[in-house]
Amino acid sequence: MSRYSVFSLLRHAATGNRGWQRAWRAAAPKASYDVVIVGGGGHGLATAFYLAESHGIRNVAVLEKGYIGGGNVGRNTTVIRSNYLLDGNTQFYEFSMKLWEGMSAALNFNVMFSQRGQLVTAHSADQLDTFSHRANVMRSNGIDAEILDRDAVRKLVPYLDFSDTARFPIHGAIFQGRAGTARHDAVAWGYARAASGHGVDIIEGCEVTDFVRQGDRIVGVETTRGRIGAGKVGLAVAGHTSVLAQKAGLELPIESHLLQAFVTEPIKPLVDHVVAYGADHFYLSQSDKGGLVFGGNLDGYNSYSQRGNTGVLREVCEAAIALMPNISRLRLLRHWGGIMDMTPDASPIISLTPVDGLYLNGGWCYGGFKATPASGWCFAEMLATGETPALVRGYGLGRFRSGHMIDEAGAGPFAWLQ
Amino acid sequence: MTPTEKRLASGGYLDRAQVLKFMFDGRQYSGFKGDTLASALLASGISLIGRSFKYHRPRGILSAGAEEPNALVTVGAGARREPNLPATMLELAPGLEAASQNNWPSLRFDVQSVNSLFSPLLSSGFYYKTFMGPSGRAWMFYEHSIRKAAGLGKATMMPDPDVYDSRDDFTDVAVVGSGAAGLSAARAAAQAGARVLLIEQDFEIGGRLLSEPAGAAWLSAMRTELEEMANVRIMRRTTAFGLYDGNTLALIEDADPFAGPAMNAGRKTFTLLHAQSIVFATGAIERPMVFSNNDRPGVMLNSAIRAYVNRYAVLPGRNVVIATADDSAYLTAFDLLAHGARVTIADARPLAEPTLLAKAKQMGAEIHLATNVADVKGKYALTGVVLAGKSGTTGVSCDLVGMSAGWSPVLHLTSHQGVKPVYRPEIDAFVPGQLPETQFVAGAAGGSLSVSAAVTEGTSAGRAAAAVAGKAGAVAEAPALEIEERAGPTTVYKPIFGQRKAFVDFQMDVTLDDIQLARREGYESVEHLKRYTTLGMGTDQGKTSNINALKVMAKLRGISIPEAGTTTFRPPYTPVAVGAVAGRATGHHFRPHRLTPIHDWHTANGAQMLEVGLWMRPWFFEASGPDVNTAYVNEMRHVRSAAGIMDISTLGKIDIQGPDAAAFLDRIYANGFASLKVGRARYGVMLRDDGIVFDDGTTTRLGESRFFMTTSTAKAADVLSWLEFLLDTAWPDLRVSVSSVSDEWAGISVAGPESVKILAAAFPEIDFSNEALPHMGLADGTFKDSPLRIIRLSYSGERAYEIYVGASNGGNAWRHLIDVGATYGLKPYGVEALGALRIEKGHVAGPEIDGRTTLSDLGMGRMVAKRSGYVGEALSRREAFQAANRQRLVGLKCTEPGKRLRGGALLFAPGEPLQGHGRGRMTSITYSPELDCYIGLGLLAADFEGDEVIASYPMKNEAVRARVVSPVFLDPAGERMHG
Amino acid sequence: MLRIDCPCCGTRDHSEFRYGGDATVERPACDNPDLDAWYRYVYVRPNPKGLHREYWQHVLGCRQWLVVERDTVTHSIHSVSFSRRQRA
Amino acid sequence: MVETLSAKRMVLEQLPCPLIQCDAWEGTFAAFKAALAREIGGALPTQVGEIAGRGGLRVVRAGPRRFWIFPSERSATIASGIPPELGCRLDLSEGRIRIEVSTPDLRDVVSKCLAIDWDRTLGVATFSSLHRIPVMFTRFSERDGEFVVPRSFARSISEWLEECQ
Repeated sequence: MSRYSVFSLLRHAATGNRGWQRAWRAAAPKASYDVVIVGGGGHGLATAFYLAESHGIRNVAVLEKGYIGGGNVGRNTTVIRSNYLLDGNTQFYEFSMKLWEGMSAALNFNVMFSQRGQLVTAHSADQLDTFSHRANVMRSNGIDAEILDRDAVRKLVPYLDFSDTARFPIHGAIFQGRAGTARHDAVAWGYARAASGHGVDIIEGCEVTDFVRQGDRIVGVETTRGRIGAGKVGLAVAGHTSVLAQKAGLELPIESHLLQAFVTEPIKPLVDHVVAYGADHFYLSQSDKGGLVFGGNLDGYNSYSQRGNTGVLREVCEAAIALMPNISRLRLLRHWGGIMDMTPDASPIISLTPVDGLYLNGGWCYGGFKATPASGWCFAEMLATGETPALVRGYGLGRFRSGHMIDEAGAGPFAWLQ
Repeated sequence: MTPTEKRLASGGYLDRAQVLKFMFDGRQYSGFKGDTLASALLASGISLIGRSFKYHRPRGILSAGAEEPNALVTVGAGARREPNLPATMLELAPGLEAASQNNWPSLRFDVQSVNSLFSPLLSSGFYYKTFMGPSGRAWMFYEHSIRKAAGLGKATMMPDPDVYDSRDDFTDVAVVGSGAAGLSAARAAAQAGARVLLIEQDFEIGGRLLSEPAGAAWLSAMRTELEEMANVRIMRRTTAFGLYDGNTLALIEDADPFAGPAMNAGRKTFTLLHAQSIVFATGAIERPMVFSNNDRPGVMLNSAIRAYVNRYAVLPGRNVVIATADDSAYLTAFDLLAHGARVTIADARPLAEPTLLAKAKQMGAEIHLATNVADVKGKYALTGVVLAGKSGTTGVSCDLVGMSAGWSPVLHLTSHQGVKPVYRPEIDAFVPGQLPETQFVAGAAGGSLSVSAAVTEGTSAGRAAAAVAGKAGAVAEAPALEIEERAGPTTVYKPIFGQRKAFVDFQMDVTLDDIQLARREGYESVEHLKRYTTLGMGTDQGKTSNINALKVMAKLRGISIPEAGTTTFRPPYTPVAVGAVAGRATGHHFRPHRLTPIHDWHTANGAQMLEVGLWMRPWFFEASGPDVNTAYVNEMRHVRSAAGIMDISTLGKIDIQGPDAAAFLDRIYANGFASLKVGRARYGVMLRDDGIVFDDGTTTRLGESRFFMTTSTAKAADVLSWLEFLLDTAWPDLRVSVSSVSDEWAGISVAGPESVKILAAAFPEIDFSNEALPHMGLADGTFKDSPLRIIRLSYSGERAYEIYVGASNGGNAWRHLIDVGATYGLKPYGVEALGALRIEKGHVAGPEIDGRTTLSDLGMGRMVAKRSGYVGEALSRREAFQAANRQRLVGLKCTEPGKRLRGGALLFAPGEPLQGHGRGRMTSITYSPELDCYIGLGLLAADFEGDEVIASYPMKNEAVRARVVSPVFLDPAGERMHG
Repeated sequence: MLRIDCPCCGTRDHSEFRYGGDATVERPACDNPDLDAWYRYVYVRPNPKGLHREYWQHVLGCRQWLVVERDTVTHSIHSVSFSRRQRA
Repeated sequence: MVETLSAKRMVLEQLPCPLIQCDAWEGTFAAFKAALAREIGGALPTQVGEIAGRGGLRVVRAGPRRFWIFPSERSATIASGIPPELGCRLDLSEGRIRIEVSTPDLRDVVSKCLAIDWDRTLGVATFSSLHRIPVMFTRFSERDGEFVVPRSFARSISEWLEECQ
């Protein structure tokens, strides 16, 4: 794998860019692997990379039914933050943040991690108190956090609605300076390239249709490209976790729901941070290409369709104008949907399963992108050691039976309300 | 050629009587009503319109429609500035001010056009390969400049002064597109008896017929017929931009700029159109050819040249090279020749229709077969082309190049719902796949490129669409439309490799080289190609580039076009203003306001109001103090020393009746209600199925089978739906009716030692003695002509009454109490004081009932000690809920003089490092005037030892000592309220 | 919008409805103390890719809880009925 | 609110809305209907949304087992004789406001308020959502209609209607 640098860019430019090689090898499946990872999204590719990089396990295949990065890693709104309240989440997402901070260098692929800061507006004294609690937890765990009053918010983001007609006046905000965005596709490609460079086979157009068992143990997978043997199988298939788990005989506390994203036409720099609207389900940031990227609430019913509906379209546009009345003339360029594995507490599942040889990474709800490196790191450790890493001890499948939910929103066991 | 020579003396769909002056880049020009900005600029001799996204190359006008990738302008100024609008879709209107964009200092001398020199370095995805060092935050440094260079136009920073509308509409049949197919479909469906809505994105009806002089009479007759039919509505300037579930089309309509300042009309209108059936008659878009410098101003689609000549009466060039791989380009050549232009035809195919060739020759065209354009000369205006044929290359001088590489049906809408397009090799195009039974395609949108086919298919689609809506009236044959037409390629156009600066996606500056690079690096699936090169990601959504890119990739990979993939089209078809979708739900009306019956009194009497969900509630009263912190303490003191009055109308109220009402309550509340006596109230707590506390409130038994429940303000709607869910799905055998009466009753709380005197004076017919109306007792009555319900309940710990009176007399009852109570010192208080009073009594509220706490956590475990069969019981017995370190409700009292507690502080043991999540947290705090210190409620680990905590508040660098005490700070025996 | 054909109000936008999730999971009797039965009812979902029976309440209309059969891939709705008559 | 020329085209009036709700238990609907019909002296509407009127009384079927009775004035007696084993009665006369609207632009205004097919609203009580608020809309002609809305939202909805004009 040739290194990327400004010098390689210059060298190749001089020769008409004819000398560049494939970013990742186009691999054909071998008969068997030590570890087979199902799902060539961000989490699966990151897992493969860390298996090779940190654990020296290189006889690894990542099986992707379409093209890599075609699922949620390429459909999300690219926000990265570590402003979690609850024990377990706080540490996990901060660990992820630290991995983000070194990701481009580690992968030799610029994922454009831009720590431009994220703020969430507060619209009452009570809400600001709630945010202060969160900020206190963050600071006590060594994470940067600030609480801003109305004037400070106004100074930072003067284009928000500070007028008398604002329906929910801005009272203050919580701000995390290290939060930001990254180029989502680059994360998939960067992990793929680096993993491939370590010898991992990335196999696209290869759909897993069933599991191969020996006794109670899973020893491989049936695919559209034939049977592939596996010492261990790791599932990292985002919205389709239930579908695959069912083939292994597992019924999970997961529902698939639709989350939409929206992007406007590209404009010159306007929004320099990630801004979330505390009075509703809405947030936005500006991509490096210039489009404003909007996110909102779930569409609110079980869905495996990757296309959204008009209800959320209206809600998102209303909230956009409520937050920033100056973008009303800007035009939406595209909107699309991704399928979220929603869990009953909105926290993820990285877990051993009752099925020997099968490991589960799913239930990322709408928080999967920011978790990509830590998820890959921990899942790789779990696959390598067969043990649950300390950092994800709270993310076990058994927590719903025992009552150890990690419910940030307190919304309860209603996936569509989480 | 001077501008006046470019405008033809006659013809076109122009109102030459209406001369419109407009501005472009600070200079004034003029055009006619019926022009677009693009046609008016062309007529004025302007062909350089803008700069490209990445290389800042000069760009002109490629098309005459929504597919335009190049001619993007910014319209308006100040708060009305709107960037990135295609000049080809901008209806020329009085006072239009447009400007070119993405250039500095000027359109002609753009500093960043230097980027073009470095194009090998700025190849697709170059940014993924660099900007990574030296420090970890290197990208943040480079990103600043990259962001500035990217983006197209500038958005305004000012709030939009215009209004928009967002609405819903219904029809039997929606017809999208008003060309020959759409008009025929609309007519047929209407004749069959259906309600028809015809949608046209242009300001003129007619679609491509507007470029066909021979179709004018047919078009005019058809338009008149439709306009006269009562069951046909026509929406012009309206784009159907998305197809959604339930046969819903999303439309965006521009206001008619000639309608004058309409009364309060929206600048744009967003419509969700719910149709029984839909006919897609959306036509087709011509594809550009890919050759070196094919992006130069003066290179146009052949169909666009026809539109400018015939519809807009503009002759964009007099010396024209027509490059084609398609017969339809000959029609362009004929039109140009007829207007005296010199025409050279470069047909990529070895053969063309002999009759076409003969006619072209006869009219004076020079024809080169098996010949492609290899290069274009001239930067801001064309000087010539290099033609490459079998015999080598030739230079030909020209001032305009037309090109056509075939047609792409506009199938975007049909694929929004996941119907995959299908490739038809004989027309070298994708057509819509199998559509649902309620959707139809007619004409070019389905790949039938001839006008006669459009009429036939339109008519049958219209008839079928009407039938879906149950309308099957007789449909007369459509009038014949006879025009010369040539369509369809005889060979598939293939881009020729090896050409430099041959653009595939004009707007995103993606060239043949970029696609080859992507392929080399393995980004070869169509989605990877798009994401890596940004192909198709522009405001034109790649309408002219998608198919060409697919062809290039297919050829590079040596596979067929369908094997290379298709592209997913996502809504919107054309960009849609965010404000239009929001409509009137902006500013003050973002969400509705909910007002209590006493609202006007509050605002007239110095209440500082607060948004609580949708409700407006008094936060505090100015008479109590200048700011909330002073005011609430004074209001608390007043309640405890005399009496306070509070508007509690926002509480959720539910009427529950039926023979099984008591049994029902016994299940939905964790604590028992069957034993509640008629005329008495009880505090109740509901759990969710998972054993977590859901809501609390009081319920009063009005009769043997009738109860009056109150819920928290926030959960009112959720609780009612939950009760209905249980009755409808789980326990349909219970005869119980539940109804919201939240709006029925105004709620007023009067609390304090003087409260009983005030009540007695206000309602003399009611006996307020302890015997007649004890704590938790009920009294009924009437006030004026409204019902009155008085329940003796206390949230503050003082003797208190909740007075519920029919909402129509809520304001009257409040004023009556204020008047009567004046003698006893009655004063109003707000939610801040209410929250503080309850803390002194240790009552839990929202901060404690946070969706994670159980009954035991909140110190109410003994309520259910002997019960079973209530909602949430089984899962409340889970292991985690019994854990020794489970956080439970405690009272906390600040023990450091001069210091205060804060909500959201973390609790630690003294001496413990103040790190991590702590042993608990402070949920609610207040200054207690009674105790003269800060007190709070908190959740603290049950296995915490000792009676002192450190309340750490890192955000203010505070760590304050507090004593762990009972949450009931005041009057634990309850003597005051029973008193 | 999904367009849900309420059996008594006619076809309406789903924004008039409140979603209630999977309608196939069996609610244990209210006095059933079996933790496992409740765990399965509250948490475990078949989550089918395809036909899904689900609860919706026409909360801004007739307030009835309905059972809707809907395809989770195409979103097409196959049937709508009152929850109550389901049980009767 | 901006005073526009158009605002004067709309006449909007807020009026009290006496209302009695009657619910049947499951399985008792036939007997309940008979009892209620006797109480109010006439046949009941059969379809949800259908309005039956006699004298000063309008009866609307509001759900499968629910009727809404709109008397011209408050009454403690209407439908008070329904046997408790058949169903129940609830006086809701305080909680709603009737907003009568008259404007030549009614169709346009309604299209910005309700996702309801205009052609199906004439003489029918439509229970729907206006800006997320439950309302009952009935149209009497091309220009006259009424919204029955929760009292607490009446002002917000009135302003919305006026601004939609």
